[in-house]
Amino acid sequence: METSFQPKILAFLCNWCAYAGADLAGVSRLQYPPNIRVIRTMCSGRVDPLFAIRALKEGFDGVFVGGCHIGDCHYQDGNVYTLKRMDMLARLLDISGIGRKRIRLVWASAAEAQPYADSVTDFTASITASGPLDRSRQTLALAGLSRALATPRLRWLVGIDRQVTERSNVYHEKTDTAHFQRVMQEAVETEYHKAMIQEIISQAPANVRELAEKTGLPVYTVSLRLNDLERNAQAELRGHEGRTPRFAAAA
Amino acid sequence: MSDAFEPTIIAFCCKYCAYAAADLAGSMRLSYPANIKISQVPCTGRVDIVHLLKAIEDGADGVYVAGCMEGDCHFVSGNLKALKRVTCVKKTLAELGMEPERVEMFNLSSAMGPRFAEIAIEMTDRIRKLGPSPVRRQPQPEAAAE
Amino acid sequence: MNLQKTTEKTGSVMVVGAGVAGIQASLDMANAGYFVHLVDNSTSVGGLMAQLDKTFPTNDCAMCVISPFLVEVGRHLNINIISNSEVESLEGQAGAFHATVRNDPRYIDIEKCTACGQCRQICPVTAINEFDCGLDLRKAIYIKYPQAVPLAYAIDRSACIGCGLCEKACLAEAISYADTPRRTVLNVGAVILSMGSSVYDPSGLDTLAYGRHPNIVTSLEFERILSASGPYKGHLMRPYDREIPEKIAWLQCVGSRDINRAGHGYCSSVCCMYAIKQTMIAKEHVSTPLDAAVFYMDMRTYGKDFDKYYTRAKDEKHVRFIRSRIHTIEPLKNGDLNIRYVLESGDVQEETFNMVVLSAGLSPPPSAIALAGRLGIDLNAYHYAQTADIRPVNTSREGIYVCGAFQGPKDIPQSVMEASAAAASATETLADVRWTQTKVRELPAEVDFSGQKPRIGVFVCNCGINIGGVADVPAIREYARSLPHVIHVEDNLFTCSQDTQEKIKQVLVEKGINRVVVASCSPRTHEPLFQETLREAGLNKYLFEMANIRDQNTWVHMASPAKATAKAKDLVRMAVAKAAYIEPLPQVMLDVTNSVLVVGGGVAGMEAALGVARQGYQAWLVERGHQLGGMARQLRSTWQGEPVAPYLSDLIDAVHRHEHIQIFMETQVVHVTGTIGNFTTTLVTQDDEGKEKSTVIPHGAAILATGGHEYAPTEYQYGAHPSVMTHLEFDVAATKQDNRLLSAKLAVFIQCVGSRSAERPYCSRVCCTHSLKSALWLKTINPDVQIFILYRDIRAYGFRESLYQKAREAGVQFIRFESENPPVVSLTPGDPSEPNSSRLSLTVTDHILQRPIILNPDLVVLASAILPNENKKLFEAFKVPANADGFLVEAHAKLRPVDFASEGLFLAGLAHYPKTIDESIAQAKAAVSRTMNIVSKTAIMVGSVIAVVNPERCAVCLTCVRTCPYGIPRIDPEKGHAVIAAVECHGCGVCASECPGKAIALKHFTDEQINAKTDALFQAA
Amino acid sequence: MIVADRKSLSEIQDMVRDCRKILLVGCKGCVTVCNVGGLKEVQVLAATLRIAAKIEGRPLIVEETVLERQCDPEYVEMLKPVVDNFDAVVSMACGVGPQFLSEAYPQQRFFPAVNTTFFGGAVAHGIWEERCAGCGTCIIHYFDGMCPVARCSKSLMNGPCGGSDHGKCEISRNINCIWDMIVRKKTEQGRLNDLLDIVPAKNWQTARDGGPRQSRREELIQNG
Repeated sequence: METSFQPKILAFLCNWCAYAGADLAGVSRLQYPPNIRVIRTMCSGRVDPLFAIRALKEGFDGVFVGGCHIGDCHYQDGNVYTLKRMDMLARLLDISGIGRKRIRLVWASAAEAQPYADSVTDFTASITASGPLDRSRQTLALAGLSRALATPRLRWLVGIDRQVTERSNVYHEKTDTAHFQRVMQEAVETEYHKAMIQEIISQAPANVRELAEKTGLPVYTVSLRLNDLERNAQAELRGHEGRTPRFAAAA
Repeated sequence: MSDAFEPTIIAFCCKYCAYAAADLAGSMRLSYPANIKISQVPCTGRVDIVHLLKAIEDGADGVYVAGCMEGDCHFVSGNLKALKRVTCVKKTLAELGMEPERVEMFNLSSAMGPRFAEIAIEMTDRIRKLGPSPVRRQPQPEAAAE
Repeated sequence: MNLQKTTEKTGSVMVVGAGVAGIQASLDMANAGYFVHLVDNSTSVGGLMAQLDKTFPTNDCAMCVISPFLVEVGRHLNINIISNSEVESLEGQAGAFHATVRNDPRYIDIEKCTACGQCRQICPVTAINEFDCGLDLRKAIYIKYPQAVPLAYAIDRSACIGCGLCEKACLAEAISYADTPRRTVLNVGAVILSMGSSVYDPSGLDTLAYGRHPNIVTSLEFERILSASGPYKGHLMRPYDREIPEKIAWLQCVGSRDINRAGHGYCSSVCCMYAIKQTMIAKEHVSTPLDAAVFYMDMRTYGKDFDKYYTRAKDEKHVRFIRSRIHTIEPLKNGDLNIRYVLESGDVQEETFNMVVLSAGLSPPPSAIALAGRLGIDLNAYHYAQTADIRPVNTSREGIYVCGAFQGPKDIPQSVMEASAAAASATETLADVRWTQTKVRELPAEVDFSGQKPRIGVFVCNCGINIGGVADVPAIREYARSLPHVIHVEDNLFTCSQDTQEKIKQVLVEKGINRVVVASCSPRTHEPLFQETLREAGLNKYLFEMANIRDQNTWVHMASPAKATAKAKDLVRMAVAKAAYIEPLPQVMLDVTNSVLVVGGGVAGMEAALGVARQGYQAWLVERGHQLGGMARQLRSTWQGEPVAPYLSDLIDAVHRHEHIQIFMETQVVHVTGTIGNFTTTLVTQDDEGKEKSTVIPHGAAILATGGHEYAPTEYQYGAHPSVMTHLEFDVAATKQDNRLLSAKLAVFIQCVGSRSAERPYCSRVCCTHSLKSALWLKTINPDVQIFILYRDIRAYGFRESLYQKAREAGVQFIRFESENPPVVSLTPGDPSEPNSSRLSLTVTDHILQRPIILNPDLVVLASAILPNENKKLFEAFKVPANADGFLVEAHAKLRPVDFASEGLFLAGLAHYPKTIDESIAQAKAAVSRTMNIVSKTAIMVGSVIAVVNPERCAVCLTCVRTCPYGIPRIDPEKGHAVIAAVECHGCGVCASECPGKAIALKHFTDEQINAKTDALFQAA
Repeated sequence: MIVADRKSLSEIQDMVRDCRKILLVGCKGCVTVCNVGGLKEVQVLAATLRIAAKIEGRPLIVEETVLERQCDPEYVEMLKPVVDNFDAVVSMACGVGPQFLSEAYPQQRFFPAVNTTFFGGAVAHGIWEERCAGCGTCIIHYFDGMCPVARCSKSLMNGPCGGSDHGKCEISRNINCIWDMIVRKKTEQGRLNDLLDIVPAKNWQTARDGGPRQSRREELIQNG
């Protein structure tokens, strides 16, 4: 089995640390599996979680992100934002059932050739063990993830995290981390659920039970999320089948 | 759809219910066709047969009166009188060979924002199907224009 | 605010709790010369009523009836709404209290916020929407509901993460994160508590499974589901899967009449009626058939027109009413709910429903209980404010009054009545400082533009990005410039902001603008504000017209900016066209006669007269009989056991002694003329020799308290046997320690004698309570007496339920009978030689045994109906309507329960509907409060949007006389044309539209003006 | 009051079909009171005619005015400055109106827009009933204030015919048998015997049957 499956892994490496580390690994002739393909970014902070979902959609089985150690970022704290974003992405992947194991974030300095090579080896082994990503069964999940990750709400929340929890919120105090995490978790869940529902109803109107079946969500959760969509004019009641209302994307 | 006929419809709405419902439709960010233009009246009882005919004469493709629910008129019974007048104008339109459905009476409460939008959609659809008012359809001779 | 503490009496008052009762109390006092601080711990006023979809028994839309009140209270110069605030302490004494109020931060400047909602759209944090009872979510920045007053957002600090996004979105710069709690000391002369009720949370009742399944909802949740502005936009769906339910069950008495599980021994008074309402409205909401079943113990439809409503639901709408006790609710997999219940007969039944509504009872809000503790007022066993029946709105602390559901569970009209009563009571001792704290707006004289051509200024609003972000505002502005008579145009970021208002004022004066058009939001919310600006610039406020290009344009055509721009131009063109025809409408001052005529010398009439007199105004009290006291003369005690006789004699004494009261005994009203503020009434008094003397009384208002009487039964051997008596006769006998009562071994009370019949299809409201009270009294004087109460439903509403409970504990036996199968009382002849020796025998079918029971009572007490007194001529003289049962008809069943539709006339007591003595007193005091809105003023302003007659065109055809819904127009025989009293006209315009000679114009909505708008719309470029 | 009904639209349209400019003249007298020919009805008819013309694409100007009464020459005189500006004048007064108008302006054409129906009054708003036939010799005093001439289908004066059916006239269920009412009232008042007196045959010369009528009051007639 291991021999037959050769995973495809896409890596985003920051110019100043991880990429340089990878170069050093080469110079040092360190050996690691050949499944990885690297895209160089100036900072790991440039890596939008949407890039990762796109990679998974397009045929990669795993996404590897490498940046400088915390505190060593060439752009002061770009990598801290990466950390927050990757954390959000991991939560979303868990909720979607794809699982956080499909992504990995690694800090590697320009000098850390061996740790870099080890991480790649380890990640490749892990993805190989997980097997290929079954895209045909994950179409809805991947579409939902793209939609959710594009929402201003998630993008704003992930961006503001450090400001309000570490520095100062608008009330000149620090927002309680647990509170923020609760808000974040709720946002991640509801935005993903809504994204899947939107994805379905943008194609054809559907009723609550159909939506529950397709999304795998509990019936009542679908009802609640639809409510949210309706309130924001993203979904609307469009006719009935007997006593069952159908919902469609708002015109 | 882009070349579809866009009717102009005037809606006489009472201040207490229909006009308030239209505002609520706004607060709820409901969407309805822009063909509807509202003229506010204190009570639909103020809407005279003359006002309805005036709109038709001016070329309205559709006219409707929207007041409180029956029995709930802020002024006791103005909406019932309005209904009778609308019915009378419908008869006149029929005599003129025009579709009586171009004129209508609706009742709704101030909390019925969604219903307001529904009525606007319903009326616009109805008039679209009927086509432009025959008053506008004919090239208007000079002498008739005042 | 005056922060200095004083010990002198002050003419300011404080109302705590801004639900419908608090609003009514505030308006009454502010309109009668007091400055009102209206404190509420919520972000907006409106209370529970704002959450309701419809109201019983008229099925009126709740928001429609309350929102004019919200707007009025929001804009009142003498009402200071202090939202988001708690009263922390109250020092001082009646007349000179010092209230410390903590104002919690809202983080939004109410003055600056335009409620555009931009912040809500982008806020990333959600929270439970309490207004929708958690069926829905809201954002951390929110407004309770679209019609809220103050119309401003608030930040829910407990949810907010402090990200600052809303500040970035708020172009009005209304957000202020630096907001902190503030404490203010208010000097007030009196305090009214109207904190209302919260709805019982059934989570604790395990067997009902509430909280375990989304298709089990409380009645308030269901109310939101029905509401067009609720979570499902008024489409009836069940929460779980949004299916339209086919079968819904309502479960009554959830958290009411339940000591064991809920700890609430009382009846919540409103649930039976709201459940019936919900069944009917639910059926109206769906096009498919809906089976509605109500599971109940007693159907308590005891109010005016309630029984008819119940009958309609049963007979016409086919609602099933199932007398039963609920065992359990069991949720099924598909979202349905299985109900197990026990019938009266003891049979256990099961039935499956798609949805279950729990008719949750009322309970005092914890915050209200805490406040009562801080204020040091007594609460009853159920934590409601304790009051005495003869002083129904006084709390235990002098100067603090209570009204509404915090005094006891009650419906809206009763709350509104008490609110007015509390207003009257609170201000009684402050009469000498009336008008001392109120503000008057100083305004420049109005500029006379007569003869000038229209010079129109058009102000287009961007409303942040609410308008400008969709429609092309500069294009609209430039378009306006091209319209006839327009001499000035401009657009502003926020036309309603304080600085823009100042700018507009300057421009109006500089450019000599004489008509103003504002194209912005809705006149419903903003017209008064702009009109004020006009007035401050010396323009009459009617020289104003609005184009609603936000609520009715950019908000609903967001996806089509080009169409929205075009439509905005249409709307502006229409507004400008009308503006060219609008004219100033000057208001005229009319002097007011500062006295009140009270008709009827019973408790309600005397309380009313005394109330007026204590407010410092003359009262004329007219009684057609030869003694004061009315029905109360026969009553022994109030339901709480307060003796009536001493109260009544004190009251009669006070009425006689008060210098401001003149009593006319054996006097009838024969003729009434005039209108609000100035009536003239002719009285005819019969003197001892039977000679008639007439007196002419001028008065500013009148209160009709013409009372009622007991029905004289024709059934149950009444009159044929001395031991068959009515319940009032029982009271009289009890007072006399009559032996028929003292020696009784078996007493039977029969309920609904003459009530709830085909002839009198109403419930007499007081009889159940009265029989329970009488039975308990009988038990105390003779513990061995065996008592049966034969009833149809026991209607011991509110705390009166405790009497029912005590009666059961005391061993009183209850047998229910159906109206079709009433008890039969017969006489068994006794010794023919002895009079009155015949014996009573009674047969009734027992509801549990389903078998007839024969009793041989030695006392039968008939709970006979209350009938209104016959007063046809009097009602005709005042032109006030009575319903089919003969009771007077109020202006609005919900919010104007003591007013007549004709301005200046009020009603109180049994003439309105059967009621207990505490309710009569409250209504009388309420009527006093309502009259104070008139007679406390030296003059009233009349004019504005009213109908006026052009005598030249009038053909005296009577069309206006016949079609006015209020009967205002009349033909003046001297002038030879129709006249419409400006002071009475309601301004609907029906007459103007009906007049065959076009002789009547409704000001501000003339044919010319309406047609100008229509013409303008269709002469599109 | 004289009661009238508006003619059907098509009938009025037929009269003015060849006109390009017409004047509608209402009357402030009886026809305003019975809601058929006052200013409002003038406006309604004018708008309706204009709409009809627009639908047909035909030029038509309709102007609107109301006279105090159309049955007095002085008021009719007020049309003088404008009357010749029109192709025709449509009167919304009773039948008297167009005639006074055409007598005053022989050069102009006048059309009636209403059908004059009877002398009567409003029994309720919107419902008018006939009460008087204008027979010229009033005999109501025999019948306690009820006129069999106007209100009996057959104008019988000595009791009902066989068509009186439970208080209704056989002509229509909507018509009360006036004789039934007369008998009831006489019975209630205990004066049924009055009806034993035969009412003699009526002199119909004073009615229309005697030819067109004129009423003269010598003391009012101006000599000068």
